[in-house]
Amino acid sequence: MTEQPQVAEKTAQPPRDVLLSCDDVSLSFGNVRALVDVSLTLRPGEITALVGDNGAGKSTLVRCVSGIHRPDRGTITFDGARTDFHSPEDAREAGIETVHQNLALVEDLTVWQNLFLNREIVRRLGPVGLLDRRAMQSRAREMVATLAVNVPAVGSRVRRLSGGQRQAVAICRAAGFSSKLVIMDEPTAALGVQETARVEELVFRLRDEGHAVLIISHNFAQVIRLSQQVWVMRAGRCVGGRRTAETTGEEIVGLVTGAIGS
Amino acid sequence: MTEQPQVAEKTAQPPRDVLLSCDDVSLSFGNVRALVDVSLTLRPGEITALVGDNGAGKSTLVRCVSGIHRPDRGTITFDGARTDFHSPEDAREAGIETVHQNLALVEDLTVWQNLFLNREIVRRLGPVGLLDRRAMQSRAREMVATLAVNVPAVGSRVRRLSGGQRQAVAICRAAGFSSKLVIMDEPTAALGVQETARVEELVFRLRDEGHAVLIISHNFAQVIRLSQQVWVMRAGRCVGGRRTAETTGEEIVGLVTGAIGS
Amino acid sequence: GSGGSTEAAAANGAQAAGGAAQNYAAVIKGLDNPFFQTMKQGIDDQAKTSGATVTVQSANSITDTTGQADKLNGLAGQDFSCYIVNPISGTNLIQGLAKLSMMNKPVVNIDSPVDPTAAKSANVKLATYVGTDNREAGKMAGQRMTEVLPSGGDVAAIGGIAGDVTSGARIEGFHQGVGKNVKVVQTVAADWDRQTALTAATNVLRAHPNLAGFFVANDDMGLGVARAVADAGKTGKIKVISVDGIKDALQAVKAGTLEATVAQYPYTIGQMGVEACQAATSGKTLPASVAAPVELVTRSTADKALASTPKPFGPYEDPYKALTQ
Amino acid sequence: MTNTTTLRASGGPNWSHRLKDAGFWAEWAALVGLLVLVIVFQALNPTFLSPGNIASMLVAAAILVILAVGQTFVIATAGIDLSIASVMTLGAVVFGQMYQAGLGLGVASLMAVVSAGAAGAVNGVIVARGKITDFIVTLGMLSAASGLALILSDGKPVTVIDPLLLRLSTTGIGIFGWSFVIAIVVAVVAHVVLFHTRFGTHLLATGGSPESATAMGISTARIKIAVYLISGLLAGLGAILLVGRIGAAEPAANTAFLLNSVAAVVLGGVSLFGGRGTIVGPFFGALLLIALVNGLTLLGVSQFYQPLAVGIVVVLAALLMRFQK
Amino acid sequence: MTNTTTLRASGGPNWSHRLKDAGFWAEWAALVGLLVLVIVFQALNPTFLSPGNIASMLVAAAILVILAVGQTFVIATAGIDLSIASVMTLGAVVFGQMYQAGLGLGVASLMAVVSAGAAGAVNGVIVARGKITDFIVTLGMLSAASGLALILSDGKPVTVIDPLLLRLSTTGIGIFGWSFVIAIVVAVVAHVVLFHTRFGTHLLATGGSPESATAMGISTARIKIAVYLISGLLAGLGAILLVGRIGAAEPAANTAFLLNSVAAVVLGGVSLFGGRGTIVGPFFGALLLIALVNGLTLLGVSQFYQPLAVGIVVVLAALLMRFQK
Ligand SMILES: Nc1ncnc2c1ncn2[C@@H]1O[C@H](COP(=O)(O)OP(=O)(O)OP(=O)(O)O)[C@@H](O)[C@H]1O
Ligand SMILES: Nc1ncnc2c1ncn2[C@@H]1O[C@H](COP(=O)(O)OP(=O)(O)OP(=O)(O)O)[C@@H](O)[C@H]1O
Ligand SMILES: O[C@@H]1[C@H](O)[C@H](O)CO[C@H]1O
Ligand SMILES: [Mg+2]
Ligand SMILES: [Mg+2]
Repeated sequence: MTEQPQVAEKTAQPPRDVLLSCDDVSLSFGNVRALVDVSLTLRPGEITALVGDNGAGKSTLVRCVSGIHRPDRGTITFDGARTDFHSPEDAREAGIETVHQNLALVEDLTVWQNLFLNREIVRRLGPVGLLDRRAMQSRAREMVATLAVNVPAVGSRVRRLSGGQRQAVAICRAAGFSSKLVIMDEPTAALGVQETARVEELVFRLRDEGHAVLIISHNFAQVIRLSQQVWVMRAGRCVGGRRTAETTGEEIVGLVTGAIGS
Repeated sequence: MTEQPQVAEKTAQPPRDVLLSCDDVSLSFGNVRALVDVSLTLRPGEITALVGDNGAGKSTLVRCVSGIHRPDRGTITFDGARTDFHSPEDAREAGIETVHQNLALVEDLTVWQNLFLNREIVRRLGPVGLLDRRAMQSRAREMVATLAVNVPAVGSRVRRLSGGQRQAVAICRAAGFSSKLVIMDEPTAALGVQETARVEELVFRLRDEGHAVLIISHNFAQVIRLSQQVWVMRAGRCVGGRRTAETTGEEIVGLVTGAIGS
Repeated sequence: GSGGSTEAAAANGAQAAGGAAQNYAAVIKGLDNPFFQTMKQGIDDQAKTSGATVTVQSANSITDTTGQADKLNGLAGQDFSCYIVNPISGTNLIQGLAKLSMMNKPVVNIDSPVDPTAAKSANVKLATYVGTDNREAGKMAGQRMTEVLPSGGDVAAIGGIAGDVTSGARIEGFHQGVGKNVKVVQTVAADWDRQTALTAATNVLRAHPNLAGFFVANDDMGLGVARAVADAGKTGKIKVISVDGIKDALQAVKAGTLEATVAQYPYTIGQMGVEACQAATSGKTLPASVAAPVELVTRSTADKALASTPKPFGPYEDPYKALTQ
Repeated sequence: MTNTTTLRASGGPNWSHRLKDAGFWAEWAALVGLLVLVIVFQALNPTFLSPGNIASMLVAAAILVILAVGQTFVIATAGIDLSIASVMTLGAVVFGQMYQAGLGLGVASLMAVVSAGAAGAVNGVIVARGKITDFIVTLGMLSAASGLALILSDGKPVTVIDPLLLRLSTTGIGIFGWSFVIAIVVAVVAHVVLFHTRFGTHLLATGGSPESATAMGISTARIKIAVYLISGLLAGLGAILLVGRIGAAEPAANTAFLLNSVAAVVLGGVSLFGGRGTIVGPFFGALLLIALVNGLTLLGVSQFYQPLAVGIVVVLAALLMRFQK
Repeated sequence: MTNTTTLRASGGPNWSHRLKDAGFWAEWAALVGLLVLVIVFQALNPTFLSPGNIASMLVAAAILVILAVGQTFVIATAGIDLSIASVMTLGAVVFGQMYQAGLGLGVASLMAVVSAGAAGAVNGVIVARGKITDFIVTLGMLSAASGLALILSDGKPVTVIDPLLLRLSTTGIGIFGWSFVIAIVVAVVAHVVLFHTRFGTHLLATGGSPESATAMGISTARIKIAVYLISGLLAGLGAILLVGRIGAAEPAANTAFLLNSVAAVVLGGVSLFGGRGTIVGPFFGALLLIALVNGLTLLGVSQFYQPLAVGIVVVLAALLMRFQK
């Protein structure tokens, strides 16, 4: 947070260049101060990375932005408007799609049902809307094929999938719907080499199509490869931000571990 | 599988040098042939790596070895004896501890209860054995502190932990009890840089203490760093094995993707 | 003619002479209540003496209105020559009964009456009804209560399941039977269950420490109430009167823990039901309605009642007997 | 309807694979159980499959099928509606009061459905907004609805003899009584809603993983309210059929319907832990329970042995669901 | 006992943190609800807290507490024992038959516990080995056990007047009747087993995540069998107290005990989805349910309004559990 002014200099641009901004966001669970005055910003059309140790508060921050938690204090501004998401539905409406770390898949539904959850394709028959199962299944097949190597049948229940297959489904879901911001919480953690490469391609494609992407990763090589901006969290605080072009893996490790003080 | 003879040459050693050997292990789930004639061996006192794409069958193989699934066909020999584990209990009795990919933690129990699950410390009061909660709690605190950076309270329920914190708990559990073989299914996937380094130290320590370790990882740098032997799976088959010293990251990638044929 | 059913054996010959062995079906109420066990016993015994076979089915519980209807429907499809029904409510068996009437099968209604308006509009024809007037039974209990509490006092009523018709009729009758000095201060529902009645009575005793008596809608609950009174150390001081006349209650009356029970003789009702079937199948014209015996059993008559249980100790009218001869 | 379901299971018409699929067996286990039962009963008593007996079984099953469908919606969200039977009682009593007041069949039916739906909505709102366990809320409603029924009716049944209602419960098309036809329509609509609408998918997601459903922007609270509303409305529909069937609106509890509705759902292969559901399963589960009692009655299994037999057969039928694992 | 529980929750004696902890409130919500109820009732009717009334409430609560403890063990494994009340009935009937046969109190008690335990073990074995849903297995046992009870007793109650048994149910230490003392002992032992033995931890793990428990080498089948056995044995103990309380062994259904036992557990903050459990919660949950009926009767709330009041209060009490979220 003390880092904030320093970064603000670099990112001090007309507000239309800021898609998301968190200001002094705090959240505690009982005694655990998961977020302490976190401030950061995120530009449209860029890939932003968020890094930090286990338990640093990254997922908690993401959950605040995507409407699952409401911060105790602080404000979140998205696309020029101050937001007060009361539910994930609000966030999705506003244009934020999220791949959560715990995946948020419904184990007992099939792959295609999960992919289209709350985004179902419907054929209208007068007042009633009936699911267009066929359309969803075939689109689902296409979506999954772009990411997975051992492609699971879109009709099989998620419960049966391998760790990486689930991850691929969750990523497909977030990427498959037009949104302003796609958040991915450790999307490639469970992925193999080929699948990771495909996800990285996908992330680039999303950016090229004009989406902003926020990616959480423990893989600093990946962070350097993908992102334009890195934010670092430590023990609930945002301890720094760098333009990726102006930093190195070592500096980021230093910020994460606290070797480079804040 | 066709690779098998070739590998067998390299590993053809007196049986006391083989701790675990799988021979033609196969398992199908309905139409999905998850394992097809998988054969591989594992030496005591060594770190063995198992790699392969998502859905290649790695976790399924591990679940066979640790008694969760029973193979449709094939034999598993452990410590000189042919095994036929009917339950994970049998495997744990035989000396196999496993960190499963889905973690196998009980969300509603506390960290210390999970660490000592089915290995509880008990004070005998005549015929009844009462839990020694205090002893377990203090030992749990020590165990967790060795791995985690943002150490969670051992009295908090696992449900509340961050992704990496859970992973650390699962690893502590498997490492904390004397066993002949410790299997870790993607142990560092959710871990931060510092935590990953600590787990790697732990893996080395386990080996130095004479345990065999089987580690599944998508991080080939890590595989090369840690292991003495690598096995590669592709689409349910074991398509090759190499002494780590005699191979490179590129060769392994080739085997995984199928660029280097089997 | 009138007389004890000891003479029933005589009917045997008459029936045998009447033709082929008869095959009847009976549908009675819940099977977890001894009252209906005794009723079944009466049916079975009379069937044996008369050489008929009777298939007896009963509802799962005293509230199982539709289950009972299902059972009647199941039996209605089969070839029985006469049906005996003891409906849980006035109307729950109407559909099955309408079907039987359409097939011109004689139906004998015992214990609880079929609602007459419902029967009429569904074209249900009943060969006869035999049972006791529950309001009348309650009234007898009320009169007895007034006798044993000459200087009056507060009493409470313990009913079956709230809303149950039989229970309602008995309690209503009790209200009519008691004199001016006796005041019903509280009515609670105890679900026809002894344990629940015990708890309810214990609670009522706390609320009304000067309570002088309990009227209880059946004997099973009555025994529970008697136990509550005994636990409070007030046996004899607080008068408990219940309805049914099951054996354990007669013994309790003898022992003095129950003041009295209004005995309704389900055994005899069952017997008379079978007799009515015999008469009906042999083409006799039956009386529209026959009152089954009801007797107030007090300490002085307890021995007699016990000696003849499950049959009445006094004389009673049985017009069917004559018709079967 | 049945075809669509199987196609759903894995998206292709490959029958040999289908037969190896566990989910398939779970869904059809109740039907298999029913068939086994039918074969056994028919072998032991040929009246079992007579048109008349089939017809009366189907009519007897109608109310249970409708309640089981309502219960399925609730259970698929990992809830349970313990109040379903007493809400039906409430609906019946409201019907009775309206009818007695001369408001006619239409208004009475409407009010029965509205009042039962309201009770269901109250359940839903308390569960969803108050965040109280389903079990406790609906247990409270079980009690409250029967209390309301008693208060409204003053504990007394109202005889309802309406020609139209009588036709509804006694006539039909061939062996399909009108009430069973209504039950079929309800089941078909429910199947479409569950598997072919967004609402149905969101319902299953809510049951399977409320956190995930919430994270995907589904309002689980709204889904919860909707399923309890549906359950209440169907209980109201059941109430109309019940009044038609027993010819009266009674405040007495219909406890048997509660356990049977849940049993039908569970026998139909629907997990009490939510997230999975079928309509076909509970439909046949309900028929199985009705056929069981009917068959045992036809066979003349003694009343004391019936509960034992029911218990054993229910467990044996469930053994067929082992395939689910 | 109570102290240990709270210490358990987060491993330290820090009370201010404790009070902010949701789990703490879930566990003690039933006690808070009970206290509120006591204050209200006492304000409205001072007899409520008279020693005599407290004593009779506690005695009335004893059986429910014991059943609720058994039910807690089952529910903590994500199961449910629907047969608990009818297994108690079976135990009571076995007791009655043995006692009537002159085998004495000791043998009769032993056989009651053994037979109920056997029924529980059968539940457990079928659930664990047959892999059938708990709900269906215990629903089957509900039916089968009451059938057995009817067959064994021939549907008739057996009066049991035993001096020792009478003392057990009517005397005690101060306001604590012996049966309540037994219930307390059961609760304390259960608490120790649940929180201070390996079995208890394995039980919670089995309920919370059967896959994880299995992966850790816990035999979930053995745990399941054990909890149903415990539930059966406690139902047997309850049977002895029941016979002592009403002075008879009856084949009555005791349905109220079933729903109340589950309600006590859920009001006590235990989730029906398993994995969490307390004994303190269900203990106070049972007391709350008993106090509620007692208080309403003391206040003279009419029988028709009682169910409504019970329903509302149960939901209000549960509102206290909102803190659980
Ligand atoms: N619901 C909750 N209740 C209590 N504590 C929580 C809860 N959610 C998170 N925490 C705590 O907040 C802290 C931050 O957790 P968070 O999941 O945000 O970490 P993270 O940075 O995403 O870590 P990881 O890299 O391991 O995923 C952790 O100490 C965690 O235990
Ligand atoms: N219980 C199951 N039922 C059906 N299919 C299964 C089951 N378990 C695994 N599979 C299938 O078997 C294949 C192998 O799965 P497995 O989990 O072993 O892969 P993996 O190599 O561990 O992959 P990852 O790296 O993604 O964890 C996958 O296609 C998966 O969908
Ligand atoms: O007459 C019977 C008995 O009294 C029984 O105890 C309850 O139901 C009534 O119909
Ligand atoms: Mg995280
Ligand atoms: Mg895996």
